Amino acid sequence: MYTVRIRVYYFLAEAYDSFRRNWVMSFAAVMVVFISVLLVGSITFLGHIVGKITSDLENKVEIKIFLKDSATKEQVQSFEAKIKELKEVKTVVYITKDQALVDFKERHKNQPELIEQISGNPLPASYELSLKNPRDANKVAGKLENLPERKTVVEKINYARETIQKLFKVTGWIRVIFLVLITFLCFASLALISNTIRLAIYSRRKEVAVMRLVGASNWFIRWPFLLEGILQGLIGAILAVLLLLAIKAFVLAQFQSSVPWLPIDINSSFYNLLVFWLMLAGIAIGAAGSTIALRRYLTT
Amino acid sequence: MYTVRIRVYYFLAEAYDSFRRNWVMSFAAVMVVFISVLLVGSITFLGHIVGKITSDLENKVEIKIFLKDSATKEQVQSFEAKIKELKEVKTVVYITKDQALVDFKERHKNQPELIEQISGNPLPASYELSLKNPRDANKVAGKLENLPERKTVVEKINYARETIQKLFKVTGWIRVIFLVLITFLCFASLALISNTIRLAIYSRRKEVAVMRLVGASNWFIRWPFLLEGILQGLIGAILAVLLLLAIKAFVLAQFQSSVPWLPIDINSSFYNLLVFWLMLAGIAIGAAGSTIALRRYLTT
Amino acid sequence: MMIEAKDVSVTYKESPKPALIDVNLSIDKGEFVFIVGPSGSGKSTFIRLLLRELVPTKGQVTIAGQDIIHLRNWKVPYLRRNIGTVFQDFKLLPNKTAYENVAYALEVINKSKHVIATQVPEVLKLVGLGDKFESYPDELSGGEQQRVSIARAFVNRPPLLLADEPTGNLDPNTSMGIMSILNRINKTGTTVVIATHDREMVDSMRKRVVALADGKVMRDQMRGVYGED
Amino acid sequence: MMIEAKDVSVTYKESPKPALIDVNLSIDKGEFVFIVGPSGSGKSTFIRLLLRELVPTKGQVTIAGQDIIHLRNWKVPYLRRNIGTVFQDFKLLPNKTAYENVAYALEVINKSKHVIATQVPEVLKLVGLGDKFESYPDELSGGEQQRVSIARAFVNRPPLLLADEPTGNLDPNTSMGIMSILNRINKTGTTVVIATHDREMVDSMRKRVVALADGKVMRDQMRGVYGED
Ligand SMILES: Nc1ncnc2c1ncn2[C@@H]1O[C@H](COP(=O)(O)OP(=O)(O)OP(=O)(O)O)[C@@H](O)[C@H]1O
Ligand SMILES: Nc1ncnc2c1ncn2[C@@H]1O[C@H](COP(=O)(O)OP(=O)(O)OP(=O)(O)O)[C@@H](O)[C@H]1O
Ligand SMILES: [Mg+2]
Ligand SMILES: [Mg+2]
Repeated sequence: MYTVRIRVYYFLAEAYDSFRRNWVMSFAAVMVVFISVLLVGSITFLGHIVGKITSDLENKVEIKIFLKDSATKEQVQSFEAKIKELKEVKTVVYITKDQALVDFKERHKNQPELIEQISGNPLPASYELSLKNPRDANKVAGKLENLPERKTVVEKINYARETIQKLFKVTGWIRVIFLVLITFLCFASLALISNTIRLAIYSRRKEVAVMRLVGASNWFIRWPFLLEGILQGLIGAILAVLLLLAIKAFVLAQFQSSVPWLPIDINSSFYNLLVFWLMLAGIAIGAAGSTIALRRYLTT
Repeated sequence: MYTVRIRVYYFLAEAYDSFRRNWVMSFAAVMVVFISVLLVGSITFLGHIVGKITSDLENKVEIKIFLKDSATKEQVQSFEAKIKELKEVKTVVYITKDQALVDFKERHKNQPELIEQISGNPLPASYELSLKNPRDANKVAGKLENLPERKTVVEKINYARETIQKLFKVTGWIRVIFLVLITFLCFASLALISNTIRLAIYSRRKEVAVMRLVGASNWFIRWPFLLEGILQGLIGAILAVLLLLAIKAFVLAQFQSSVPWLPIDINSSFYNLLVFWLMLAGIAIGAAGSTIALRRYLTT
Repeated sequence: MMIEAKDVSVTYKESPKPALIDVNLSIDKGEFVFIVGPSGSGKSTFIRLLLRELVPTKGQVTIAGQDIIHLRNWKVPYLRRNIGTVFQDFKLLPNKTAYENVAYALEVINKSKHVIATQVPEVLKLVGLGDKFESYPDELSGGEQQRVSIARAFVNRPPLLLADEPTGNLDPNTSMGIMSILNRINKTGTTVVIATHDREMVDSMRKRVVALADGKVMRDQMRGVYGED
Repeated sequence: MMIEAKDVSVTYKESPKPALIDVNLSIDKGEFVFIVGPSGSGKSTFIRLLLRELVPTKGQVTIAGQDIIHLRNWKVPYLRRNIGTVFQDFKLLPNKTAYENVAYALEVINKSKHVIATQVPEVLKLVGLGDKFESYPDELSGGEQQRVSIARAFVNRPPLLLADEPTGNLDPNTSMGIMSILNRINKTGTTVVIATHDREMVDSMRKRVVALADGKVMRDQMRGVYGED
């Protein structure tokens, strides 16, 4: 136990020394991790916000059911019970004939002649359904068409099939783009970081060879490099995370107050999770990068 | 002249040799330039497309002028001449009372009771103005309000003040975000590339010192490094540009055919300009990076 | 037998000419052997062979009865910990001070801090570097670097000491000092193998001399001299 | 006067002790001078001073009448092109072959391809490396690297030749060969300054000997010897 503890301390000291003495390379590694984590982090931020906005948009999708004036109260009630039973449906709002008229007048208030012409209330009552998953609009519409009340109660079922399809195509593409961007950035970061570490270790390959020649085992050589890599990764990631925190606190807040009707906030749990993963990634990449880069200089 | 040509050839040969013999570093530099240019290029692509889509959206902004039924033909004609004179206005479309009715019926085809009720044509004729710069909507609306015909010809001037403001806030933010992203990526790329070059030259500092010691002048040392940097930058940029071309040809085409109503195309002139700048940037960064990195090892 | 080389040939893959050709050599435990020969005759190659820095194209090498050619990769460090080596080009770690360079040889064999703190200064003083503990290799003169390399080679009292041109950068006085240290170490039972050009030294010590030329053993003489001009 | 050093002191900033103290030395055009002294006495420091690899803390150095201490940075290469130097640690370019390393000294002074293609092989053969043109430094033995460094130093026939321990890695025969080459070069008018430990060589040549110890000039003797043990 005692010797093990001494070793750990020795390796840490070696790693720290090396970090300090090979300052040019340490700086390069820290900077690359910093930039990479910052890039991935901020695109993830952006992707998260865009995701929120798009689902917000998607949630605006609804199905409107116009009722026949001839439907009796009982028919309507039993119909309402049935649509409330549909598992895809999130909310059901009933709009009376009167409310429909009020809405119509509000919408057409620029055309007073038109409104004047209306006598009585020609507008039907209706239900507005919002769905748990807006993508189910087609399915729900189909189910509604097949209800027995279709003939007796329902005048027309209305949902913006085309608009919805357009919307989903667009939001789908946005998601794909962000996924591709994030994946690409992750790979690019990996490549950049491993690149830098490989370069740093390449320029120290003679040193590694000397260590081998004076009897250092591979692990004895590897540990300080590993810890140094971890240190570099950690510092880079911490710097990036701090900057992300600043972005979240200042830029996003500013942004949000400028467009209050958009859901731009990044909730803390997501932020914490992201921070956790970014730090982990920084550390892991630093450690793995140095180990892998070292491997080819650890023969003979 | 003769000696100069020999020198150029010699420096090129040296640069190429060095590129080949320091393969690890050349590869690293090429890769960093490749990734950087690819990142900047694809975000610029994306920004360009998003820019197009947003201006497309913005161009949907229009001002609608409903005319009084009581206005005489001459009054309307002189009014039309005046609005066509406004320099902010791009297009003016006249919608007759008949057309308005047809449109109305189409819009309300779900409510046959409502349409049945309409007798004659209660809908006014109108003008739809689109603007050169949709941000001028407020100003144009103001001008229209102040026209002498406001009382005689115009029933109501309609434009979605709130929606427009929202839209502009959102598109404004999108532009800002892309600008920030591109700027950030440019700086990050610069930092990454100069970082890598610095690292590569750092590991060859002893070589540089030896060159100095055997009487090589600074420029004699610098030229091959400079040309090597240019070579690395050029190769990295070419690879990235080729990949961007592939993205444009395959991914964007696919994308476009999936959402044909969005203007996703990247026109060739923009692409060519981008390619030009990216190549130039690759070369410039390679050259500048190696010169700057070399500077501190070119003393004594 | 400490070292046993049988029919050893080495050909570097970058070079058509073999660097060692059918070398047969046995060195007993506790012997003191000079390897001499003109520049490029294969002395360093032989030393690197014993360190298993390279494997021969042909033949067999054993150290202390152990076949070092078919040694597993991970066992190589354990071999090397029993061999102290002075390299012709010193091979110091550039980011470590003289003290740390010597200490490193003890750290790899897991010596305690206390042992390191007593042995390293002692050995450095022995080679005349009492005032250079904190200097980095590029702050040392050529001879000083060579002495750091020598100090590192015997700080852990290995049973086998290899030295490649250990006095090439040292003046005659310092050389004699180093030689007498190596001699003393040899007296305590350590096998010492020295590749050298230093005629004065070889002639004055009258130890076993193995002469190489063009990769072949030309002469193997007990109590020998450097040889004819 | 080729070299004139007046009251020169050098103190490295990493080290408290000065490496050279009040050195006064004049070397005439065409002289052949050995600088001797124990390890760490300041020989390499003196050579580096003449190359303007470092500037003295105090004092004045002129080479061929030119004050080299207040030399503008961009003029330093021109100074060095007139000085051929053999470095103690060779200082070869690792990514160039033996041939290219030697050729580099001609390329920096803008020699034509033709001149390079005739002089480089000639010089390499002269130092006995006729079969090593295409070898990279780490494919050469210590002595072979040293000889490449020697070949590079005089390939452009400089008026001043500095050599720091040029035979440290060479056997006596090769050393004598190199020495006779240097002697021949000296006969053609080149000033030669050699820092060395090679007693045999110094004693046999009977040239001017400057002895340093602890950074001071202890002895300056025409037709001198290496000195007492
Ligand atoms: N870069 C440096 N920084 C600090 N001290 C140095 C540096 N270079 C040399 N020294 C010190 O200056 C003194 C003289 O060094 P120098 O290299 O001139 O000795 P030398 O006579 O060439 O020795 P050797 O024969 O061993 O090569 C030595 O004590 C050395 O430790
Ligand atoms: N890595 C290598 N690749 C190719 N050839 C090599 C390599 N190392 C050495 N050689 C060649 O092998 C031969 C023997 O080299 P070695 O280093 O053993 O000589 P040496 O006896 O130590 O010479 P010196 O006294 O000059 O150090 C030389 O001709 C040399 O050029
Ligand atoms: Mg050798
Ligand atoms: Mg010296």
